[in-house]
Amino acid sequence: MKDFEPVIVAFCCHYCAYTAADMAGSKRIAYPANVKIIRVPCSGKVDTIHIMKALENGADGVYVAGCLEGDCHFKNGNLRALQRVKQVQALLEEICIEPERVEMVTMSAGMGERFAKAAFEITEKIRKLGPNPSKAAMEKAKAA
Amino acid sequence: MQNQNSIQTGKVLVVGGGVGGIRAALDIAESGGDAVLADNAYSIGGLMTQLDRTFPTNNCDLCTLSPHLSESGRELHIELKTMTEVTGIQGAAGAFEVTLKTRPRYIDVQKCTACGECFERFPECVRFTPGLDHRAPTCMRYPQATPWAYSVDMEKCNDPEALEKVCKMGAILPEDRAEETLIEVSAVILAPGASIFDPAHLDHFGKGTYPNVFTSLEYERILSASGPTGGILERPSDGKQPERIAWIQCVGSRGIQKGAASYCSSACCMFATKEAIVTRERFKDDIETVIFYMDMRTSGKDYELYYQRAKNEFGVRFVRCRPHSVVQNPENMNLEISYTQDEKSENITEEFDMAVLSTGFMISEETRKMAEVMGIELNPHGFAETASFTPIETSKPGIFVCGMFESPKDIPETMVQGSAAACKALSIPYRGKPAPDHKLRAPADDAAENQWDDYDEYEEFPPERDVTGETPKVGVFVCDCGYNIGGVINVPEIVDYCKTVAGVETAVAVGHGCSGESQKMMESLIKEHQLNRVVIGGCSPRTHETKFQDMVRRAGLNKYLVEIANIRDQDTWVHGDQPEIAANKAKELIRMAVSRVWLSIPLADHTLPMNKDILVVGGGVSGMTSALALADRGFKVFLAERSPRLGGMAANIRKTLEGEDVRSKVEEMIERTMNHEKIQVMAPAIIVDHAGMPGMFTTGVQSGPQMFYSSIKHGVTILATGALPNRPSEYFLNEHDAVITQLELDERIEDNPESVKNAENVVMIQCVGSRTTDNPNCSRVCCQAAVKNALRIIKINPDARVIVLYRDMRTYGFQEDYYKKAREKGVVFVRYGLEDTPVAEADGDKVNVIFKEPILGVKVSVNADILCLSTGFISDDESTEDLGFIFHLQRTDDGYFLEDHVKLRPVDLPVPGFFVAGTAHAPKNIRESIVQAQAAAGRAQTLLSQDTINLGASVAKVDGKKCAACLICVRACPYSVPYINADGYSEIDPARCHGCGICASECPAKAIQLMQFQDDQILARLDGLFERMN
Amino acid sequence: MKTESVLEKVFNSGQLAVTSECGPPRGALPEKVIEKAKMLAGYVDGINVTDNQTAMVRMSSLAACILIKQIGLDPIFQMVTRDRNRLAMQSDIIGAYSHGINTMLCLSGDHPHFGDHPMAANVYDLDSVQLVQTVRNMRDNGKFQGGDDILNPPKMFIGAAANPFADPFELRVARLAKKINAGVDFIQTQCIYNMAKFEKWMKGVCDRGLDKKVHIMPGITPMKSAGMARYMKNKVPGMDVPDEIVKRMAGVPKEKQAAEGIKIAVEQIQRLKDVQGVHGFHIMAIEWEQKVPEIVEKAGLYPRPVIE
Amino acid sequence: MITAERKPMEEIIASVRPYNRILLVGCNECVTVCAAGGRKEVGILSSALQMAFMQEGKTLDIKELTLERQCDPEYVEELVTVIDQADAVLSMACGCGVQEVARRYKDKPVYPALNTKFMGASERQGVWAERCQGCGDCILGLTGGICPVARCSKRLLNGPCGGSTAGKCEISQDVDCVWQLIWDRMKALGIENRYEEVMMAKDWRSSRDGGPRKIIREDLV
Repeated sequence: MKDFEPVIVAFCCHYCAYTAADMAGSKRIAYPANVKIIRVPCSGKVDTIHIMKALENGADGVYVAGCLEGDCHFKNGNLRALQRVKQVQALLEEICIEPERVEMVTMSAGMGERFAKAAFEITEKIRKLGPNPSKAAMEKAKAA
Repeated sequence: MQNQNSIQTGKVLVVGGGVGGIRAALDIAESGGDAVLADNAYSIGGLMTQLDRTFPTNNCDLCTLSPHLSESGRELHIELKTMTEVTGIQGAAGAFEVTLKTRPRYIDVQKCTACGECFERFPECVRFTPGLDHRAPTCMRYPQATPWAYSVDMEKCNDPEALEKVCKMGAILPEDRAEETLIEVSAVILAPGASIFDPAHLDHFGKGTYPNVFTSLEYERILSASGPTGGILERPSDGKQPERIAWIQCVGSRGIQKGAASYCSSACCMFATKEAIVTRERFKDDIETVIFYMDMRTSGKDYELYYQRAKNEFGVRFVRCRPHSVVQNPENMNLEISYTQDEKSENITEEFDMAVLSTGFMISEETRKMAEVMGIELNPHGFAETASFTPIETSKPGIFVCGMFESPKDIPETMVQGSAAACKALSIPYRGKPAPDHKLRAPADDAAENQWDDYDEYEEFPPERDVTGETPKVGVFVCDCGYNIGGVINVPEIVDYCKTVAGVETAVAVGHGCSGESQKMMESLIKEHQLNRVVIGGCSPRTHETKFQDMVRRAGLNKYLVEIANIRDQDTWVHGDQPEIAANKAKELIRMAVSRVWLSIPLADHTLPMNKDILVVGGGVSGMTSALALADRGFKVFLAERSPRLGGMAANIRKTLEGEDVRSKVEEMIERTMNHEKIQVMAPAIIVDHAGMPGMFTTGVQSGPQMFYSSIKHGVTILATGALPNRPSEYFLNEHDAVITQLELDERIEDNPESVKNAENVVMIQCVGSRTTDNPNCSRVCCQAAVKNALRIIKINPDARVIVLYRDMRTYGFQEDYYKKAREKGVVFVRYGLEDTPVAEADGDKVNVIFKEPILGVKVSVNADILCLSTGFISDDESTEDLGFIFHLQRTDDGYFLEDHVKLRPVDLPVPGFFVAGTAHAPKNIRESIVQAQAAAGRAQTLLSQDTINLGASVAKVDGKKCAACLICVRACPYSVPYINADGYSEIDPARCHGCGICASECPAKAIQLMQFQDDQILARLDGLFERMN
Repeated sequence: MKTESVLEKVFNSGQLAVTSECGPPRGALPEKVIEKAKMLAGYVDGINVTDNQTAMVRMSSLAACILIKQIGLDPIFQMVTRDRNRLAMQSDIIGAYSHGINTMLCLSGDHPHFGDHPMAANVYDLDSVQLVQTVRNMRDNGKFQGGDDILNPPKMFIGAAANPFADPFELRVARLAKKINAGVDFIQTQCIYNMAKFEKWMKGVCDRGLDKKVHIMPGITPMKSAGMARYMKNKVPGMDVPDEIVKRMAGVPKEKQAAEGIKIAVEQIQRLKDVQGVHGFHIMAIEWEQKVPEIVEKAGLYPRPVIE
Repeated sequence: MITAERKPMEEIIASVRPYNRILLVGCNECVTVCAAGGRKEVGILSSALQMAFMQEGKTLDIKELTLERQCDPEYVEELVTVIDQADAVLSMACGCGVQEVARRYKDKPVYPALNTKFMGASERQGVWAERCQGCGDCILGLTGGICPVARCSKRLLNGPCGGSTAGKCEISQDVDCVWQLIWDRMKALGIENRYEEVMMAKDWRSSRDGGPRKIIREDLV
C-alpha cells in the first residue's frame, strides 16, 4: 500500500469552491493532484447518484465543496448538498464502505488557502483509509 | 418605472488605444453609444501589452487584456482607426468637428490574414520591444494585436515589388496614401498615455553604454514569453543567467536626475516590486533581487500587503538610499552600485549582474502637440489640467481625459478613469446636425420604435450549423499561455496524447488561445475538419469561457459545444514545481472535458426585460456623484443614506491639498441631489433584505424618521458606503487636548486659525493605526493631508516649527510638488522605523514627542503644542459585513468590498449588477472617489443600456413524460419557480430559473435536467477521469 | 335490579361502595390469586381482576375471576378490547357468567407498545364504548352483537373506566356521557390526586345530571414512597399528581413515607366522600393489597354492609 | 398514495447474491413520489449493489428500468424484451408491483427492494404520514374528515383514551392524538354535539378482514 495515490473527486460549486480553487492557482498555492475537480453551478446540483457513481467508477474519496453556510449563491443549495452527503454516508455504511470517504466542505470564493488545505487534509485522510474497498477487491480478483 | 436615457448622444472620439482608451470606448459601445478609437500606433493596446505580468496577481496580462482587445476589435459600435492622429478640431461640446489624419499602412486590413508570410520573407527585424531589437518593415506589435493585420514601413523597404508579390491575398498596397477624414462627435476623450523617461543621457547609470543595464519596461519584455528572448533571462554581455539583479527607483521622477520630472510616477514602486517577485518566483534562490528606493509608495488597495510579501515571502531585499552611480566592471561586465544610507556614514558598493532602472512616465512631445490642437490647458508638467471635483474634465467643455495624461497612475486607476470618461462623454447631448451615420440613442417615448430594431444588422456571427445527428467530432486546442502553461508542461506532448483520446478528431497547440491569431486558427480548423465539438485546454472557464464560446460561434457552432479544461489555474499554476504530475493532470482534465463535450448539445439563451432604475447605497460624495451622473442621464435613482444627512466624510473636510474649498462643493452637491427630480433620497435608511438578479433586483429598505419598510425594484446597485476616519487610542488621542487628528487639524486651521497661530511646535506622526498588524494597509490619504496641513500652518504662522515623523512619504503623482514645497518652506520630515516608533509624554497642556533622529542616531524630544496624528481610514467593518451578507458580496480581510478583478475590473463587484465607488472600495481621496463614482455610473450604464437580461442557457428542463408530478421540485426550488401545469407535470419558467440545479438533483423521477450540467454530462467527466482504470 | 351483582346492590342501598383490585400472576399460580383475594375478604364489595394489565401477559382475567368466585368472593371481570375480537370477548362473557361472575369492567387496554409484546398485533375490533354497548345488548336484549339470540343471556353489571385528567379536559365529561349512552352502570376512575381538578370534573358531571345515571367511584392509590409519587407524576401518561403531594411525601423520613401515603389516601377518601355523585371508592393498592383493609378501616368504610 | 421505503441493504444484497444478472425495475408512480423507487433511487441502489458485490470480487450485470406503473400488466409487459437477460428481478415497486411482475414472469424470481408502508399523504418535503387503512367503509364524514381507524393507535372509534396528553398519543410524543384533532375539528365545524353519539362497532368485512378484496366495475369490464 506504499504507493497508494488516492483518486479523489471534488464536486465544486461555481461561485465559491471552484473560484477558490482558481484563487489557489493564482496565488500559486499547491495542493495534491489527487483531487479532481468537477464544476457544478451549485453544490445543491450534486446528486446522490453522482457521488455513488464516482465511487463505483473507482474514486477513493469524494467531496462536495460549496459556499459557506448562509452564503450559498442559491440560498440553500449547500445545505441540501450536506443532506445528500449524509445520505450517501449512511448508505456506504450499509454496504461496508467507510462513510468518511465522502465529505462536505464549505468555503468562500476568496479562500484559496482553505481550498488547498481541504484538498490536503482529505487526500491524507483517504490515503490513511486506503483504496476504495470495492475497487481494491476487484483489482485483487482480477489479479488472481 | 422604465426611465431611459433621454439624451441623444453623438459619437465620441477616443484618442489613444491603451487600456484606458479601450475601456472608455468599450463602455461607450456597451452603453449603446458609438466611439471612434484613434491611435497613432499600428495597433491598439498601449503600454500594458508590453508588460509580462501585472501586480498584484502576477498574472500575465496579455491574457487578461486580450478579451477586451478583441471585444473592442469586433464591437461594431467602435470604429477603430490605427496609425491615425488628430489634426484639427472645430465647434463646441455636443458638436465637435474633428479632422483625423491616417498614415498609410501599406496593407489592406480587410484582406490581410496575418499569415506572416511577408514577415517570414522580410525578416530583417521586428520591433517587439522598444530598444532591444531593430525595426522591421513589417511590424506586428504583439501576438494579440488588433486590428488583425500587419503593417509595413515602406521607407525601410528596399524592394516593394517583391514584398507585394509575397502576399497571396494581395493585401500589400505599395501605393497606399495618407487619408484625412472629418468626423462629427459630441465629445472627445483623450487617452494618449505616457511615454517612458529615457535615461540614456544619465551618464552615471550607464544606460545605453553598459549592456547589462535596462529600463524596467525592457526587463519586462525580457521576462515575457513573447519578448525578444522568448522569455529567456540572460545577460546581453555574456548570455549568462544573472545571479544578482538590482532595481534603482525614481529614475526620471521626483526631480532626482537631470531632466527628470519633479512629480512621482506613482506606479514604479509596485512595478519594480512585481518584477522582483516574478523573478524570485521563477528563479527562486538562483537570483538575488535588491530594490534601491527612497520611499516605498505602495498605497493602492492591498499593495502594502504585496510589498510585505515581497520582503517576507519572496526575500526581495529593499534598501532605502539614493544610489549615486552605476559603474561597469570592465572585466566581467558586472555593475557596481554605490550608495550611502541615512544611518551609516560610509559609502557602500555592491556588485550586480544586471541593473534595472525604474524609469518614470513623461508626456511626449506628440501628446503636447495633440493637446495644443485640442486647445486644452496643460499643467506645468504637460499633463491635462483638471480639478478635484471635476477630475477628468479638461479646461475645454466636452473634452475629457483619462489615464496617464491626467496624472501618472497604474492600470486599475486608468481603468476606473476610462469608465468615468465614458460616463462623462455620454452625458454630453449631441447638438450637431443629424447625420445618417449617427446612430442616435432614442429617448424613452419612442424607444420601442427604433432603439434596438436595427440591432440585427450588427449581428456578426454566421448562422449556426445544425449538428444534430452528426457523430461528435472533437477538436482539442491546447494553450501554452506563454510560461503559464508551456513553462510547466510540454504542450506538444500533451497535444500528441490528446490525439490518442477516443473521439478526438484533431488536437493542436494554439499558443495563446485567446489571441486573435489563435482564434482565427481554431476557427479555420473547426471548419476544415468539420468539427462539431471543441475542447480548449487553457485557463479557467470562469474568465475565458465567453471568449471561446464566441470563437466557436464564429466558426458556425452553437456556443455550448465548447468545453474548457482548466489546465492553467487548476493545474500548471498549482503544480508548477512538479511538471510530470502537472502533465498527467492536464491529460486527465482534457480527457474529462472530451468525454463531457461528446454529450454537449446546442442550447439557446433565455432573456428577460431590464429594470432601469438604480439603487445607490451611501450618500457621501461618491454616492451623490454616481446618483447625479445617472439621474442627469434620465435614469431614476434611489439614494439610500444611513445617516439623516447627505455628505459623508467629505462634509468634515475643509480643503484639498491643492487648496480647493471642499465644503461649498459638497453643499452644492447635496443641494443638487436633494432637488433632482430623478433622485429619490432615502435618509436615514438601512438596507434590510435583497433578492433578484441584475436587471431585476428587489431590495428592502427601512427609511425615514419612522423607519418604514419599502421594497425597491432596481436593475443595478452601486455601493458607495464609504469608510470611517480611524481613531486608534494611541499617543493620548481622546485623552490630551493637544493631540488631534489630521481631520481635526484641517477643521481647526480653517475655522479657528488663531489656535494654531501661536503654536511653536507642531509634530505630526504618520501611519498611526495604518500599516500595523490590526490595519495592515496604507490609508493613502494621510501623507498628502500632513503636507497640506503643514503648508497651511506655515502660511498662517511662518515661525512655527512643523515636524513630520513618517515611515515612507507617499505623496504620489503631483502631490510630490507639495511635499517638495513643504520641505522648502522649512517643514522638517524625519523618518522613523517600526523598531523605533516615536513616543509621547504629556507635559501640561503640551506633549513631549521623543523620536530618533536617523542621521545623527540620537533621541530628540520636542515639546509640541499640537501633536497631530495621521490616522487615516479604517473600513466601516460593521456596514460592509452587513451589506456583504445581504448582497452576497466578498470583502477583503480588512473589510473593504472586494472587486471582481483588482486590475481590470476595479469598479465591478463579483456579483453581476453591483458596482463600488469611493472609500468602500479602498482608501482614496476626494478626487479619486469622484472618478470612481463616475466610473461606477458609467459601468452601470453598460448594463442599463440593454433592454433585456441574458439569463444564459443553464436552466432546468422538465421531461413531462418522466415527471411524476411529485411536487418535490416545487418544494425544493429556492425561488419557487416550478409548478405543476394544467397537463399535470412540472413546468419551469426558463426566464425565472436561476440555474442552480437543485430541482434536478432532487427529482426522484430524474425528469429534470439542468442544461449544460445534465447528469450524463457530469457522469461523462467521471468516465473520462476513470478511463485509464477501466 | 338489573343483575345479581353485590356491587349493584350496595349502590342501590345508597351506601358508598368499595372495590379493590388484584393483578393475576405471571404464571400458573392459582394460590397467588387466592392469597391476594383473601386479604381483601370482608373489606370490599368487589375485586377487580385485571386483563393483561399494562399489555403484559398474565394469567387470564377469566381464569383468575373463576378462582376468586370459587372461594366465595365477588370478582369484577376486567376485559380489554386490545387482545380479542368480538367473538372471543362475547364467548368469554358467557363463560364468565356461567361461573356466576356478574360484574365486569370494559376497557380498551394499554397499547402493546408499553408491554412485553410490542410486536403483537393489536386487535381493537371494538373499542371500550362499543364493548359496553355490546354487553348491555347481550344483557338487556338477549342478543349477540351479530344479532342472534342468546340462550340464557349473561346479566352483567357493567363498569367502565374514566380518566378525568386526560386531554382534552373539556372532552372528559362528554366521553363519560358517551359511555352512559352506551349503557355503563358504574365508573371507576384513574387514580385521583388532584382533588380540585377531580371536583371540577365531578361538577361538570353533576351539572349535566350524569351522576343520576351512573355510579362513580374515584380511584385511590396509596403512595408507598416519595419516589413512587415522583414516578407517577412524571412517567405515567394521563396521571395528574400535584406538587404538594410529592413534597409532602418527600417531607417525611423514608421509613415513615409508607404510613404517610396511607394517611394521604385516607384523607382523600374523607374529602371525596361528601362530593356529590361519588358513590364509592376504587382502592388500587398496587402490589400492596395487604394495606387495603387498613385504608378501608381508617376511612370509616368498615365494616362493609351485608347484602342479602 | 402508497408509501414505501428501501429495505436494508443487507437484506437486498442477500436476496440477489445467487444471481449475476439483475433486472432492477423502478416504478414511476407512488414510489417515485415518495422517493423510494423512482429512477433516481434505482440508480442509487444499482450503484450501491454494484459496490457491495465488487467487495466480494464480483461485478453484477444490472439493467435499470423504470416502468410507468408496475401494477398494470401492460406496463409490466414492457419487461418482456429484457427479462431473458436477467437471472432475477429486483423490484423497487410497492407490493402490488412486485406481485404483478411475479405474476407475469412466472419462471423468474422476483425480489422486493422496498418495504411497502402505508397509504399516506406528504406532510411536507420528505415527510409522509399514514392517513388511510383502506377499511372499505369510510367514516370520515362522521369524524370531521380525520380518520381514527388509520390514525388512532388503538383504532378507537369512540376515543380519545385516557392516554391522550397535550394533543399527543400515549405511545409517542411524535404521534398526534387523532381524537384531539377530531375534537378540534368538530368544534371548528360546530358539530361537537355529535361527539356523544356512540359510534357503532365497525363492520370490518369491507376491510381486509373480509378476505382479499376486488373491485369489479361491470360497466368498464
